[in-house]
Amino acid sequence: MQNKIKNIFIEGPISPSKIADAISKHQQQTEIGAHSIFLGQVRADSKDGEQVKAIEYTAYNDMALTTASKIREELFAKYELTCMHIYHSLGYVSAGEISLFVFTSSKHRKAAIDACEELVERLKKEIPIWGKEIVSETKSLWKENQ
Amino acid sequence: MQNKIKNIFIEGPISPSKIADAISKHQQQTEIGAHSIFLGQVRADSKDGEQVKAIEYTAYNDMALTTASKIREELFAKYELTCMHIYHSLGYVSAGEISLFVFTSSKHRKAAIDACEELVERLKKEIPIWGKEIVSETKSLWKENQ
Amino acid sequence: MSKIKIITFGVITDKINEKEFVVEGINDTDSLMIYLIKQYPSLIDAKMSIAVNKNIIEQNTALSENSEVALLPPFSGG
Amino acid sequence: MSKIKIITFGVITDKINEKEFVVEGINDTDSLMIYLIKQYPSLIDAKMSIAVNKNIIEQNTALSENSEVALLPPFSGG
Repeated sequence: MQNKIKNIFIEGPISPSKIADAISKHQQQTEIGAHSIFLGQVRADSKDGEQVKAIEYTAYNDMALTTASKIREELFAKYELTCMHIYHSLGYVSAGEISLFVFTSSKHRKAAIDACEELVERLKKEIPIWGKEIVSETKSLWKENQ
Repeated sequence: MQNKIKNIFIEGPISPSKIADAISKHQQQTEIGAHSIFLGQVRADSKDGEQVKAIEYTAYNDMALTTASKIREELFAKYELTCMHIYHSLGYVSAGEISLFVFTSSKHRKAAIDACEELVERLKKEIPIWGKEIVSETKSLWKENQ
Repeated sequence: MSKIKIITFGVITDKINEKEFVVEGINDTDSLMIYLIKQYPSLIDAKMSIAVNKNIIEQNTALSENSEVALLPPFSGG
Repeated sequence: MSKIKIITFGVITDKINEKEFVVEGINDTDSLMIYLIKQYPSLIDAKMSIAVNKNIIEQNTALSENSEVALLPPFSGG
């Protein structure tokens, strides 16, 4: 199951109710003791006095999915995980909305926490996704991760 | 605001919809770029062939709240956080249900992730809460954190 | 004589079968522990920490009228 | 002559104004980059990595019929 290529993309923002659903689905798995979740939220950063209204995400889909799948496999091999889920928005996500949702579960807390952190770092570095910060109808800027 | 003693206790399990609500409430705060969440879920561990059905939590409430408040203050001083929320169940929480919900938010991911991890470690060590694992009507065991 | 309020939690409550009680004529935490172990011998091998007025103490601490002493077994929240 | 499919993303698409196109008669990625910079001089100072058939390459790589070369500006997901 870890080896199957899974879709990670969601059109538009990730809703809090989707996050609640993902948590609910794990309540049957009573060997899980810890969940670690990371959420990326679009910031209304200031750009020369104007505020970012939204980020528009695009991706190199095929490469993104194979890379995400490879990262999944490597983290399942490295940590004692029960589950791992990755969701990223494509398209328009307004400031304040969520564009990244990463979710790891394990028996004891350390595996879930460490895997979640490493997953976020690797996603940002290795997955071909681009965010264009929309400032106004005529002004936008390509974002660069730190 | 950080110095005020806040209640952290919830009677019974923490529902996924409460978590969704907490996330939703932060969507107006457009300076936030990252949320880190930790959830503790009750495990159906095996005890001499029988399974844990639930954990019943009790606390030394006054000391728990003043200790949580002190930890909050220290973490706000140490990390560049926008928000920090702590919820812990009291009473009966069945296997598969959530008994701990910790939520940190920051502009950049590192502060939220590091603070969330440190918060979980400190809560487990420093907050006077006890879990009694309920195995059957006549059998229960006091839990000890690792 | 000063009255000291004792409160207990978790496995300690089970061991001594008292959630809350008052002792009199005891001036510090070391004397209190000697007194309690005489009363409740099963406490002798109980892992616990002691809080006086909600602060965990690391050494013998003076007690006065209305001090609240809590007997705290190892925490297991989360 | 072998046909190489080029796809572009993010700021690279904006710079050269092409999302996808085909080039012919090019045998490796170094030759391809020289060709592209001639065609689209603004690429000369563009930060990018190159993927051949969805794998990022670190050095000059041979291209063959139907290779897919992607020009990838710095990632900014999350």
